Amino acid sequence: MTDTQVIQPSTAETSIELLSVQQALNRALADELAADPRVLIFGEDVGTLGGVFRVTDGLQARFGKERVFDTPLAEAGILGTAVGLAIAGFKPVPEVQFDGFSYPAFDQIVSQVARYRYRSRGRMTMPITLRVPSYGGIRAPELHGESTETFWAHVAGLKVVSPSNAHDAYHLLRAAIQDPDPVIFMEPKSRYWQKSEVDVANSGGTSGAKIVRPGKHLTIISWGAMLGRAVQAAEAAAEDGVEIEVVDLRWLSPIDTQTIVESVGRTRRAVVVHEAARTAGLGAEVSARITEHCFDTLRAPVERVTGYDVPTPSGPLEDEQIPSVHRILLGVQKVLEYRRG
Amino acid sequence: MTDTQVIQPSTAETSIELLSVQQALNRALADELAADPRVLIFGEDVGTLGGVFRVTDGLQARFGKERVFDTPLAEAGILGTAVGLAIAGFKPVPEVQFDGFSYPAFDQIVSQVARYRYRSRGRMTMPITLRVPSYGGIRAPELHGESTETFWAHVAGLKVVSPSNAHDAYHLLRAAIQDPDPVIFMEPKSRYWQKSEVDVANSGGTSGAKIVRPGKHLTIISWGAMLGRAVQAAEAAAEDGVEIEVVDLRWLSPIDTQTIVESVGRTRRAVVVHEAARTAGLGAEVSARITEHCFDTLRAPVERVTGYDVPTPSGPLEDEQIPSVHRILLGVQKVLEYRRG
Amino acid sequence: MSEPTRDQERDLYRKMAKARALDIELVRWQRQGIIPAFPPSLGQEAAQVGMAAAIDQTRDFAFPMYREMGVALALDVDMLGYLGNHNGNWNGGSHDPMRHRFTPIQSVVGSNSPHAVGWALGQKLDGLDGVAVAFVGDGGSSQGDTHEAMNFAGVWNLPVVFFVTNNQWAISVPLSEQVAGGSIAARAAGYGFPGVEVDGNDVLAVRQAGLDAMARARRGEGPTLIEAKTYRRGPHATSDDPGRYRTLEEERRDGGEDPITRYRSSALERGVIDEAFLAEVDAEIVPWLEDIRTHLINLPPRDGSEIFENVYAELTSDLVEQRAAWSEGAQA
Amino acid sequence: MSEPTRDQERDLYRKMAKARALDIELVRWQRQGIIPAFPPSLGQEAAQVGMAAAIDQTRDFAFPMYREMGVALALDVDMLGYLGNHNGNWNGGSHDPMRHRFTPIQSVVGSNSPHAVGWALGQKLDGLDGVAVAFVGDGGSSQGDTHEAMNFAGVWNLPVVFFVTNNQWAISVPLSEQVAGGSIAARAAGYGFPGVEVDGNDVLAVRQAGLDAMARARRGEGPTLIEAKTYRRGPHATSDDPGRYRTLEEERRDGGEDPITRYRSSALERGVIDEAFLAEVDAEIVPWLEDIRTHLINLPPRDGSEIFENVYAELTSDLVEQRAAWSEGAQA
Ligand SMILES: Cc1ncc(C[n+]2csc(CCOP(=O)(O)OP(=O)(O)O)c2C)c(N)n1
Ligand SMILES: Cc1ncc(C[n+]2csc(CCOP(=O)(O)OP(=O)(O)O)c2C)c(N)n1
Ligand SMILES: [Mg+2]
Ligand SMILES: [Mg+2]
Repeated sequence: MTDTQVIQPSTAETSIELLSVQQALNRALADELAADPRVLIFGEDVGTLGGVFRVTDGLQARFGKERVFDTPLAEAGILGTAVGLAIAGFKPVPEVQFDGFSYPAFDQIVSQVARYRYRSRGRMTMPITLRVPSYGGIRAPELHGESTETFWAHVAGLKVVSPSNAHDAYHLLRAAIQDPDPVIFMEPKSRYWQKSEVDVANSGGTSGAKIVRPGKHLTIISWGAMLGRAVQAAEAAAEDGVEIEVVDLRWLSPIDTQTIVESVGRTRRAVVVHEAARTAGLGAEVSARITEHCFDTLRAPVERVTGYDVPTPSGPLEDEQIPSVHRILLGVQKVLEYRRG
Repeated sequence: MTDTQVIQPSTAETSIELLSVQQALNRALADELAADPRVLIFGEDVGTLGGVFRVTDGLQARFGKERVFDTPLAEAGILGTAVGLAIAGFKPVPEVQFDGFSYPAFDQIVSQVARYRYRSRGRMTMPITLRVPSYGGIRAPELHGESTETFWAHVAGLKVVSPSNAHDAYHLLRAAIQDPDPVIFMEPKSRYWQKSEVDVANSGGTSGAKIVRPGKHLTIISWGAMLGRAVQAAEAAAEDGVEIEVVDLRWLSPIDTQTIVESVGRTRRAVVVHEAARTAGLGAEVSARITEHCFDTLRAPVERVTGYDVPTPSGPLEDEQIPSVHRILLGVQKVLEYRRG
Repeated sequence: MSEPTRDQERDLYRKMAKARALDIELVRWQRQGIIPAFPPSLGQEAAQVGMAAAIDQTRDFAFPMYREMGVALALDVDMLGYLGNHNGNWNGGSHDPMRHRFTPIQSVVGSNSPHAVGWALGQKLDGLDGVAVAFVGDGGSSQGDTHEAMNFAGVWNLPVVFFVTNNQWAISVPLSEQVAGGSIAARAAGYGFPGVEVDGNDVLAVRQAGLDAMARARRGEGPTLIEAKTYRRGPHATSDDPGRYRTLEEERRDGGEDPITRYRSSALERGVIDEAFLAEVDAEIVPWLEDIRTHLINLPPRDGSEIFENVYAELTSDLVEQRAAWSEGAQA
Repeated sequence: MSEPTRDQERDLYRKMAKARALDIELVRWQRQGIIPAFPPSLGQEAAQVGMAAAIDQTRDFAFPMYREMGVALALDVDMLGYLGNHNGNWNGGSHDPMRHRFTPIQSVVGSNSPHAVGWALGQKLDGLDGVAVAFVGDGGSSQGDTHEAMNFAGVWNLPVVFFVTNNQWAISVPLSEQVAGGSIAARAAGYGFPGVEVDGNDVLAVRQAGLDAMARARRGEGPTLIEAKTYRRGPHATSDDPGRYRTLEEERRDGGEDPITRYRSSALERGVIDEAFLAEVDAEIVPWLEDIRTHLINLPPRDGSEIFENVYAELTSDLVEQRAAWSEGAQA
């Protein structure tokens, strides 16, 4: 449903490279700017500075101040500008500097970006990709470590995607920019500097979820920065002979129910892992969907390993909030040990 | 957890009166203004006009322009003003005119109102009650019929409450204003003119959920404007000998898991009904909680009867989105007919 | 100064008269249950038709709020489509906003100005000479979005005209409780661009202020804020009862002279129009209104399945499922 | 004019010198890994200490952003508590904001001004004469919240001083790309209250502008916007690399004379301070810094269970459960 043909990047000689998530995102932006003259990048400090995380590094120098530019400090203004540019036929790729600063733009995102296609009966489309450095993990101050996915996933008209590694960072960002609908692109900021192999020429598919590790005893569903910990938990469990399948959800809206349900249909047990607060977190939706589809096969209730219902703590206290490998394993254990009463 | 002593209103002679929801709310505001000199009411058109739904009718005349006043047209400013007033020791009761106009204030609500107690380590508290005329049902224009509960329920630090009838409208509003924490008070605007009995002297308890109709075959959980339809569905089912228990959730955050779980523990089947979009709606949370607690006893997966994942339609098309009694009954039937495969 | 020709003046009059007649009819139709609600423009015709006359639909783009019926009419926007907003047929109206260069009606006060700014930036980037016109109310001037938009427009020196209809009221809140300092035009200086106050009940003055601002923007000299001072003579919307917050006497005192009567006298006096022309306009209006009425009444209700369309470019699999469930549930 | 006494002048100097010394130390401590990050106030000492001198903590209330270390210091805010924000001990700082009349540090640019407005409204309603001081940056002036706050303050004629520290930069974005029209002070006229531009590197001038604005507000004459023009001589924060967006030469050119050197010369010349006093201040600073350093290093880490406290007045039953789960999970 979110499948998109990714244009072959002109730079690909040898197709596999070792890139950090930040480099992969930067490359994706550069390749999109090069491929489509209507793509524009803007936001606070994305121009001369290249972004506080250097994701837009060098892009202004290469593509000029008309394609990559700084804005005044006003997130609603940035998103509203994106709406106007979309009406004028551009493909805006705005950035908000940190997750928490999407909140001042909430109205423009929810009431305008998400609805303009609907309101105009398809005549004014919003091919906007909002880049949001997301999640905790860098012990930043308040509102610099928010997991905002629930807010967007609940809003019809928006798509939401979040890569967990450099390869997906590259391909999902390109897919998001090429998508005719508005996409909230949640970047796992704690993974920006983590390198892994990127095959720029072959996306391997950008739609839906991806099984990143096969297993037969239990399925963990996670995304973004938490995916890595889910895999670590699976590796630890493997030492005890427990084979966990790990699903990288990737698209948080629309959710690829089919992949999840097929996996849990096989493993009969599921744990969903996210950083966001538990109540009304996206884990609840994943849990509800699994139960709706796999009620008969499930051997235990879907377990949610999530952040607690507290404001995202900052500094070292952040570590208490973000699910650790240990907490994921406790959740796994609980599900494995579950016996009908 | 949300229990609060309601001060006996001075006006109660005979204690039971027939009031509309709008009258009950108006009475609650008047009684709180009278009982506590620190209570202030403000927002767009709440003063001279008495609110577009007349909920604040007559209050400015009675309590003066210093206690009940109009603001300029700026929701972030209104909520930010509430924060400052709370710091100055007031109990602000701001209004946003319609649900969708809470979005421009999203940042102030989520980043400020919800977190000031936490940020200040309990030294600056936010006894703010934000009144939000909510939900659809009046075929209003776009953004005048939003069901915003997921957004607030996901935010730690906020409480969320929504009455379904005049009696609760009176007592829950008073409880919200007296609550030391910020409360989002979601008023069922389509029920404003619906009259029912209000016992102003006896709340019957303002904390948690309430079983409004006992039954043994299935539990429907709902709230706000949808509660009435849930009851209608239960009445219709009763004609076929199906006894449905209806739980009015009332407090959407924190959720009264105990009442829900006890009920479903008995009935073994559950349907959750809300107007909001399905994905990441509060129904997912209710469904996940029920499954977590009642996995063994549940005879069918929890069914969600909700709005579709589309922008809330306006005008007559709204009727397509809001769960009808018929749709609720289809959900009930699905659950009753469910057989393990 | 670009003096209007006689034909242009006649056109201004015709459009004001039609806007007035339709406005009055719409309120009547609301009372008759033909449409559920309507926000009248009564008294704002000079401001609306005057500004519309400055817009060149071959290149400019209008970003209205919800009380710009006279602008839509003057810009020849498909009125049945436009009124679809008010009769509940389609929120925002079902006119083609790209063809008419007039966006769907906006219901979030303040949120349209940043859109105008973005569109104007697009013009600049594309080397085109279109100008964006954002319609703002006195109430709308209080919103943060309006400020952000004006600041962006100033920093980037964009071709935007912020046309502020100061009709003295935002529902029940008067200007004095809305606008600090009392002048919205005065805000422009703080952003480094001109703020022009114009008598919003003088159609020629509005048109001239509009033309000047549009020309300035087209020359690349940046934004202008026009504050057209007028008066909301009717209720905020058909559901509103102004008697709760202002007296009839105040309305008479503050409303001033009717902008249409005023223009008619002046145009008659100057010989631009005559009684024959007035009779011709009157004769034209009657069947035109009847035509709109008939079409409005006969507008078929939309099929419920339309709620699933245009949420995304393609139906998601969730929506495919939900549409199927809807069609089951719709058999009530 | 209220000429400062000799003691007051000495106090201004002492505070600027201490703010400078602490600021430099904090950057050093960040390099040493004692604190994770810090946004230096280098060069903004005159603006910060000057304005603080106008605040009467028995009745006023300060609403800072995150770069007001010198204000906190000058207002005798518990510095260890304040710095708790920057060493990751507690976001916002763990000083008592009610006792010090200085809110927790704010990390959402623009959101503090409406709080100042609300508090000021409270003063007016209570018949008190306190004044709220909102600290705003040049970047912060672009935010919608700042506009809404100024408009509210103007409409209600509230005792608020908007103290705008125009340090020419918002991270990498210079004033010319941030502030349409170039003057933030000029915005005030649009709200009908005075906008005062002051040399933010002249501590006496800032103090005087502050005193005037506070007195005016206290007399019930309403808000003032003060734009203190200064320069962010350091990086945005310790993680920032200004070399990516401005040259050292530009920094030298635009930074102007160091506000502390400048004040020292003038005060020496006027005989307000002498070398003995300077030596005394220097001597005072060394152990004071050492004391802060020792305490900062020895600050015990917070117990993880604190994340559950103060979310609500009382723990909800969900949080009781979650805290129990946390304490199980914490045994990693
Ligand atoms: C963000 C937002 N808040 C509140 C409303 C409710 N509302 C609709 S119109 C209106 C008054 C608008 O006044 P003004 O901008 O002066 O325009 P006018 O109605 O006078 O044309 C209000 C408060 C809204 N539509 N949007
Ligand atoms: C709403 C919001 N958007 C973005 C940021 C990220 N950010 C932090 S400081 C800053 C620049 C602020 O500039 P200014 O207001 O001039 O204050 P200064 O840093 O110069 O003291 C930005 C963009 C933020 N904290 N809040
Ligand atoms: Mg108005
Ligand atoms: Mg600055």
